Amino acid sequence: MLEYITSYLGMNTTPGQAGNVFWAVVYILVVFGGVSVAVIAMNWLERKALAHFQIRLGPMRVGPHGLLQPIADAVKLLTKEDIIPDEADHFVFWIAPLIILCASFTVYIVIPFGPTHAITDLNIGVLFMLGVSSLSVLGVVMAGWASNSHYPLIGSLRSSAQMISYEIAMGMAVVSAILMTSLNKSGTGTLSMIGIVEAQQQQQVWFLFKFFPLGFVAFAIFAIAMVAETNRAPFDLPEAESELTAGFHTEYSGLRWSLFMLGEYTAMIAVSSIAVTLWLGGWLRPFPNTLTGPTWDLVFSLLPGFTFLALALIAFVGVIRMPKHPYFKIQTAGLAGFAAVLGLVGIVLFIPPVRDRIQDIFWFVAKVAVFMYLYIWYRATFPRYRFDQLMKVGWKVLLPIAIGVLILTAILGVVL
Amino acid sequence: MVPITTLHYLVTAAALFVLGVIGVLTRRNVVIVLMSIELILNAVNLNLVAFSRLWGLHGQVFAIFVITDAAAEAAVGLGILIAFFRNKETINVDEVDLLKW
Amino acid sequence: MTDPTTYLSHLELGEPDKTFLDSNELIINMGPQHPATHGVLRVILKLDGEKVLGTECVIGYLHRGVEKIAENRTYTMFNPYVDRMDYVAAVSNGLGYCEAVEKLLNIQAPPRANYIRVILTELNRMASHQLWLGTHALDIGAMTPLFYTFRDREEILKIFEKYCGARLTTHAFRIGGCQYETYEGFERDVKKFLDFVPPRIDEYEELLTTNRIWLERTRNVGKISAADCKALGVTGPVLRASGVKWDIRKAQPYAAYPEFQFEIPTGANGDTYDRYMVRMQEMRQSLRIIRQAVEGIPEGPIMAKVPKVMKPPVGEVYHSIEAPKGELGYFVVSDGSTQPYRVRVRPPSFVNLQALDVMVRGQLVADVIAVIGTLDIVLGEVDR
Amino acid sequence: MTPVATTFFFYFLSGLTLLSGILVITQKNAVHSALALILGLLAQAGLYLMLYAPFVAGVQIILYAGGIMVLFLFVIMLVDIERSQKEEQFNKQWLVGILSAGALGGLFVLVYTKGSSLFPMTAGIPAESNNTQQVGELLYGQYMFAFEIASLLLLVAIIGAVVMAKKRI
Repeated sequence: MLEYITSYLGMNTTPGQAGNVFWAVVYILVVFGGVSVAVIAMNWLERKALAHFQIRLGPMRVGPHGLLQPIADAVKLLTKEDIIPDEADHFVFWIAPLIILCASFTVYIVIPFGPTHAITDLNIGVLFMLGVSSLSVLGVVMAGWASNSHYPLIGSLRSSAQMISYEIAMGMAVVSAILMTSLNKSGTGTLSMIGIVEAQQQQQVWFLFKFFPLGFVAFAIFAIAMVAETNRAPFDLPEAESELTAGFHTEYSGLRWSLFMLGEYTAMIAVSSIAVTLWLGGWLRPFPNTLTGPTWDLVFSLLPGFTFLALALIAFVGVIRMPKHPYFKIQTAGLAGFAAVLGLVGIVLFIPPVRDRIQDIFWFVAKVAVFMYLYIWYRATFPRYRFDQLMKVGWKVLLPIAIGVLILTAILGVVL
Repeated sequence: MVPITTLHYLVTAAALFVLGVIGVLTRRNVVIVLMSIELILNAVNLNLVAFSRLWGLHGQVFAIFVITDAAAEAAVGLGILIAFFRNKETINVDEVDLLKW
Repeated sequence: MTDPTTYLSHLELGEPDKTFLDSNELIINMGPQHPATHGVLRVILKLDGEKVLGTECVIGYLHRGVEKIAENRTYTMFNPYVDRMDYVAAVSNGLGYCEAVEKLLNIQAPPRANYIRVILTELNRMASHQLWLGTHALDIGAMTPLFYTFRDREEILKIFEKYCGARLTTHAFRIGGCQYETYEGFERDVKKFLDFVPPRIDEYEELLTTNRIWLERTRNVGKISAADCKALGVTGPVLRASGVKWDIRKAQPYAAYPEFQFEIPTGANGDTYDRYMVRMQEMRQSLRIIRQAVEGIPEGPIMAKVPKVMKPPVGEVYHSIEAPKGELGYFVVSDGSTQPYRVRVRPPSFVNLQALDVMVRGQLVADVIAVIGTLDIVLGEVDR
Repeated sequence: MTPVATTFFFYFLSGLTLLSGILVITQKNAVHSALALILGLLAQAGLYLMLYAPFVAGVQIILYAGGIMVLFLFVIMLVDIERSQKEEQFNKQWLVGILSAGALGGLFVLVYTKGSSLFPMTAGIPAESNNTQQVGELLYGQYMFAFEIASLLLLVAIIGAVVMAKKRI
């Protein structure tokens, strides 16, 4: 048994490919926990960042700087009464949020956080991700239908049309990236997520910059389509608050509603991970060509630690700026403790063996975090599209450009 | 334990096919009839893929063609259904007995 | 338990169709509990998919009988009630009522009072437009302008609070002038506000004016022609955005307006974007008026000679002013007693709301929201 | 990647497929039928994976579960379910239908038992790692013409669906 567990450590592959069930389960649990924590953190960050965009403070009461607010929210949502409308289709109403949640979490099976840090590596990885993430539309449609109410129904009709439309442009953009993986000596590409990143490593270029500006255009199309896929502003028509009260989840409350939110944020992180893997070199560190040599390697490997130390410093400044009133004693202590934990993590990340292992994950997460910030930024800046305009953008702008990019990429791939 | 052979898949596919046929023959709701046709197509696909394990990948290619065909069929079928519903306000197959409306 | 539908049966509500293929229409109730109907407006929408076939406004959820109350109050006592109609532009309401009664009494407010009135009214126009901009943008999906506008509106409310103690329902004016002399530092506060707000207006415009999505959401949405506007009696920025240069401050000047120079911004297309632009320019024009007023404010009394017991001669008067939302008219009939015989208010929101059906027919649900926002209605004023 | 617990997963997935098939044809509500069908399609994708056909499995999920079934749900929502649910669900030929389908099933069993010697039951496992590539080569090589015909078919279907669903032509 112990042998079975330790045997994997020597293998240089993912637990799924090694067929090691124990480590696969461990990875699944870690990814599940990590994503859940990320969602909670994202919740807090979104509220704080959005608040600062809008010259207000955001949550400040629960914990220092509202750090415990997501937990308080979760407790509130869990203890709320779970209302199912009488006229609703109970079974479908019950299962719809679960479908969204499952679809969003299943995607993480193939996301490579590092060369071996993935649950498994399917050789249809990209296809699998697109397919599974497209299943969440079923949950949206069912939630809207099962509520047996007009606003949710309109919301779900909108979202099904929207998600299907943008999936096509998204798929075309993805295909042009996959085409780029085949530009090597053997001329064979790959659909595997790890293979795609390795292809970028081999070709010494992130696909974002490949055939500039073709790669960039494909990436931009994907970046727009993925916002539409996840129903976020400015494409948040299915849940447009000012038009359809809350769209497809109008009738939901408490725990079920929170499942929708969890699913939405999980899906956001998932599609961002696809974008990072396909165009931004996944776990690869930036500037591998220009800033080479052992010195730069060392500098880049120290960055994760420094990032955490910087975060700890910010938290520490927060401690100093806390009001000195005795009322804030516990909060100040809590924030100081948080700063200490961050600092400790930073110091741990300086230890050489940890440093080398964690580097890949750090770069991946950092790139995904940029996308998360973009999501918040969009939400603070843009008004909402109207339904027909949304369709126009999807079908008449994004799709033709995506097909054009695909054709040009193919031609350039053959010529060069 | 009996090892899983191709025959197992074939039997599953046959059962699925029969279920689809029953659905087509007995249901009155057009949408469910169309779904039963999807079941039949899926049974065929399962057969094709199961055989592709024996005789090369041609079966899988055919399965993809069948899926394409299913998509086309669903689009046109549902289009007809909508047009029909608009005129007759019903989706009952038994009432689809006119060649024009 | 009684079946709730039995209560409804005598109302003869037709059973709404449950399907919404294009042969059948979908009827949805927008409001009175809806985040984008600015209070308690209820709009019954007849939809074909998402296309609006017709609308029906149901109003009266906020009816308090303001006009009836007037008949049982003296002229002075009724003055605070008018603030409760258009509660985001309470100062304008008070100005209209005071001037109407002054006309009836045949007295003139002294020039200093008129200047103060203009300053406060224009400040209130700014506040009203800022509130409109924030909520309108929020309806269309842009969250951020709301907080920017509320931040700046706060400064105006602070001036009001310092002047008369109230922020929203100010009751700033009295019949015959103003009750309060300006406080110490009033002019400095106003001048500070004048200096600080233009860059803030630029900030709003930066977020919206050239934003592609904003343009697409507002251009050619809720179009209304000048002829339709006139036929429906629509006034204010909505009328001016359709290209009609009509502003009561110029056409029938009141208070101290003849002494100031300002432009009347107009639009050309009469769509939501033009209305947005007209209001943005009006904010700048308001600032211009305030600057002229605060620099040229004369010394002197702030109250005309007004009898303690107000008994206007028998007669009737109609006086209208340019409120932020359009023509606000007061029709006051006196029977010679201390209480008005009848007060009739011509609220701009109520009249402008009539145009909703014309503006949204044939457009999409999302446009209904945009148009309700762009009409800038306040339900307190619509229902009175 | 070698499959784990093949026997268990085969019975689990094929059981799920058949169960969903039964639900599809027996459920009163068309939405429930569609849900059952989605479940069945996903289970079948799992069977394809076990048959070393990952590409077909992926296409099955994307096209069938994510595309066609959404179309079905869309249409079910558009048409009046409330009333059709109250109507008789099965037509009068249900006995004949089941009998003939049973006869068909019997025929299948007969064919499989008689003809099982015609093909080997266990076969060499095709390399999974480049399955997608091989399918692609076949599609764009040997079956190029069929592929183009299929695309034409889709075009025709698009036009047909638009014309059908349009209000006034």
